Amino acid sequence: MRGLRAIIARDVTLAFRAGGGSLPAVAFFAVITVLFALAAGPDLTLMSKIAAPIIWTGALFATQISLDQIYRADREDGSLDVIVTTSGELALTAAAKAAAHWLSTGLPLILATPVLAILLNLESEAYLPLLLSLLIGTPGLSLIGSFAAALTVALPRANLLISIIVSPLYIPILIFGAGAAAAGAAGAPQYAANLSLLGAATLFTAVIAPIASAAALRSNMD
Amino acid sequence: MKKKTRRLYLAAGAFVFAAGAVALTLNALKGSITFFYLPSDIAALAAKPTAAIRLGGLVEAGSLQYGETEESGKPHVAFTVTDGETRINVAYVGLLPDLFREGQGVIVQGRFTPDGDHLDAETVLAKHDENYMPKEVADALKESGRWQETGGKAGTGSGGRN
Amino acid sequence: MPSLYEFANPVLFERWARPAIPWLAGATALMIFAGLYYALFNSPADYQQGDSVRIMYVHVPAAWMALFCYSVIAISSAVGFIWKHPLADVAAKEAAPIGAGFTFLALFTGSLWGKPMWGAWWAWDARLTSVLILFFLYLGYMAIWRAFDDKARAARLAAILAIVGFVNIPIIKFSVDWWNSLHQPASVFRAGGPSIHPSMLPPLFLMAGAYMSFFGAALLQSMRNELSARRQARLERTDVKAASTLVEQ
Amino acid sequence: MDRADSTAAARLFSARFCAEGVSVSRGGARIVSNISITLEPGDVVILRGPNGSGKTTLLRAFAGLLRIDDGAIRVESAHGSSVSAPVDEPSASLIYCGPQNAAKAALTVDENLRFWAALYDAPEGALETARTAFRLEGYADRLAGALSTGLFRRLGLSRLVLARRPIWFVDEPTASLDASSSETFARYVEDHRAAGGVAVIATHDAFDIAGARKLRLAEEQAA
Repeated sequence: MRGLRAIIARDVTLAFRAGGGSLPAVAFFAVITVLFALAAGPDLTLMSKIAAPIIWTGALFATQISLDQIYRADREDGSLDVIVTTSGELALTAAAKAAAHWLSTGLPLILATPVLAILLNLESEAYLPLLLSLLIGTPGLSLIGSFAAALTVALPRANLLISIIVSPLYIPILIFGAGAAAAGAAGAPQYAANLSLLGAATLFTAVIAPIASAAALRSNMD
Repeated sequence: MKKKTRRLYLAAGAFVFAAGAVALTLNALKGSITFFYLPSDIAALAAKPTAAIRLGGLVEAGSLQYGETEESGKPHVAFTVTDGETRINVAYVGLLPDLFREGQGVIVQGRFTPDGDHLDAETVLAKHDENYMPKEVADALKESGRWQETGGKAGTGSGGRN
Repeated sequence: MPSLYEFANPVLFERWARPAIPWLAGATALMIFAGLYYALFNSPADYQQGDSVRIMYVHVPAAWMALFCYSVIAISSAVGFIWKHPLADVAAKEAAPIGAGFTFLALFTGSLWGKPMWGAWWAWDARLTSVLILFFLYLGYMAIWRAFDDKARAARLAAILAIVGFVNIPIIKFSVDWWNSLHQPASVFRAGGPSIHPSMLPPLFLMAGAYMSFFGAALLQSMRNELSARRQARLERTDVKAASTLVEQ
Repeated sequence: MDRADSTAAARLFSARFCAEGVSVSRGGARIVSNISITLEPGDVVILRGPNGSGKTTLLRAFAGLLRIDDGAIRVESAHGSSVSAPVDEPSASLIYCGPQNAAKAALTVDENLRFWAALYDAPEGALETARTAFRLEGYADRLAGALSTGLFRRLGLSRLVLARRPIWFVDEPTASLDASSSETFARYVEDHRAAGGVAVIATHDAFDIAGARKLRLAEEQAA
């Protein structure tokens, strides 16, 4: 437990230091959202309709840009060796790394969402469903992303490969997340069902991804 | 902690998570996360939705009416979508897909008029059922009176409404 | 000793794969001609869809194969990962492009059928979306194989991805039953027997048989190519150096 | 310098390391083959061999970081002369210090030490011991990235004292150390061994420990 806590604390600290991944992720999120808004044009009604999907895709891309650093930085400076040899259960360590990634990118994105939502003219009754869907869904994104990072840790440049790997695995979370946000805003009966499926996807990922990450890390040690 | 005990705890934890995922999925399948609403789903709502929705059901036999045709060649059409319990009127401007038939499944996308009187469709998609048969067989079935069993449940028999 | 991994099994494989390929290829040709003849000329038009139903004979078996090929990959991957069987790794690797081809064919012909029938080239419903995900999974799987020079490592990593992605298969199969979908429910493999008229089944099964034997022939041939390429690469290796061992000084 | 304390720490338990017929491949090529060695408590090995002979591969395989093709690796806990069963998790009794220092440039010296202390589950007192052992006291709040190469290496090596594991695998420890730091390191290896510890040190330097076994990795001769 002590080791897992230390890994999370260290990764979060590093993410917020100079050269860390948090600020770029939030900045990228903001830039994507604003560019989308500019491309969609000045129609405010249209904007408020597509605000939630824009924010969901923006969050998805923003969590992606820092993925390849999750394990590669540790591998390059040798600390992955320490982490692997001292972890009693590598799957738990992988879960801790994913948790740290979520705390340092997913959570800041959620905190930035209300501000960006104002820019996109999101209707007031849509805020809660959107934030709730992000809160339930983004941990799943970090888990899947850290699995892709573990698969590609031995490659020098893996960002493109990571996006090819994660995009199909992200789709269910994107569909249910954006679906829940839209249904919640409209007060439609699909809200609860979409949230349930989103939660199921994240829980299921929380079982599979750490085990798969551990297997991938072991295969990637050299 | 011994390796074996730790593994046991881990397996138990994973099982709890997986069971939670299954429970949530079953819970979701009870409700609807559907590609479309049925007319009865709409009737069950407190108010007609204002956002664009998808409505699915059967085109009621004898309900299809053609209005005037616009200069662009697009006809005005009106028909009724039913699931056997509730009926909803739909208005559409444009060409209907090949599979559009009275008594067959259809999915329309659009929004309700402000008075909630009918749905203004933007797109009309014809839904095919799982039955494939030659025309002669279909005719024969119709003549022998066994037709309703197979063809009648077309639109609603899409499986999702268990 | 390391040669055991590369050679021993492939020798046996070569012995039965080589003679099997012409037979499978012949069967493919035969069934494709018969199937297309039935599909285009000797089967009735559908009571609703008219002649567009003929697209189905290409589309439906392709969709079956898309799922079947992925299952082959996932099962071979599990065998390769657990028992480290080299042929299983090669089979998984070589099944991927074929499966991706069938998946693309299913998506493409489905789109051709959807435009006149549903009124749209594409709809974002559960069945269509999950097959599209499957197509992307194939691409990711193939990308992993390409990314690593070390074949043994690529095999392990690709296997992990294939097994994780296998979750998608039951979702695809049951998506049309679980969710109200634009796509029609299962017509052939369903409880209560097929809901397709018997006169439409011969071309459907002939095409499915043709695809299946094509898959067999193509898989065996590309496995042979891969194995011989690996053998060649091994012979041409210039950095071969004896292993080290410990000596007391 | 608080040598007595570190000796006591290392004496917590001692262990025997056994490798039998270990072979390791990388990228499809066999690197080391049929390695058998038993290290009793108090054994120190200086491992030499030309570049590419597989020193790093062997140490990483011993440390459990590489999959081995054949053979077996065992760690047995030893109390004095009594032999006991292999330990449940070998990795809990050993530490591997590679050529990299496993330290984060964006963290301070102390933050790095505390991170390792948590991972190796070292008590609070071990931190102080490690700091004094490798003369890092004055740099606690300095970012590790701002340290000189030699100091950075000392930070990396301080893991050995911090982790208090009976079996050490150290790869090129002295490559960037000055003479006095090398000597300090050698003294700590001697302390470790006096306390019943085991160490395998791979090096190209003239570095030596009195009484250490000297082994060499050389190309296998066709028998």
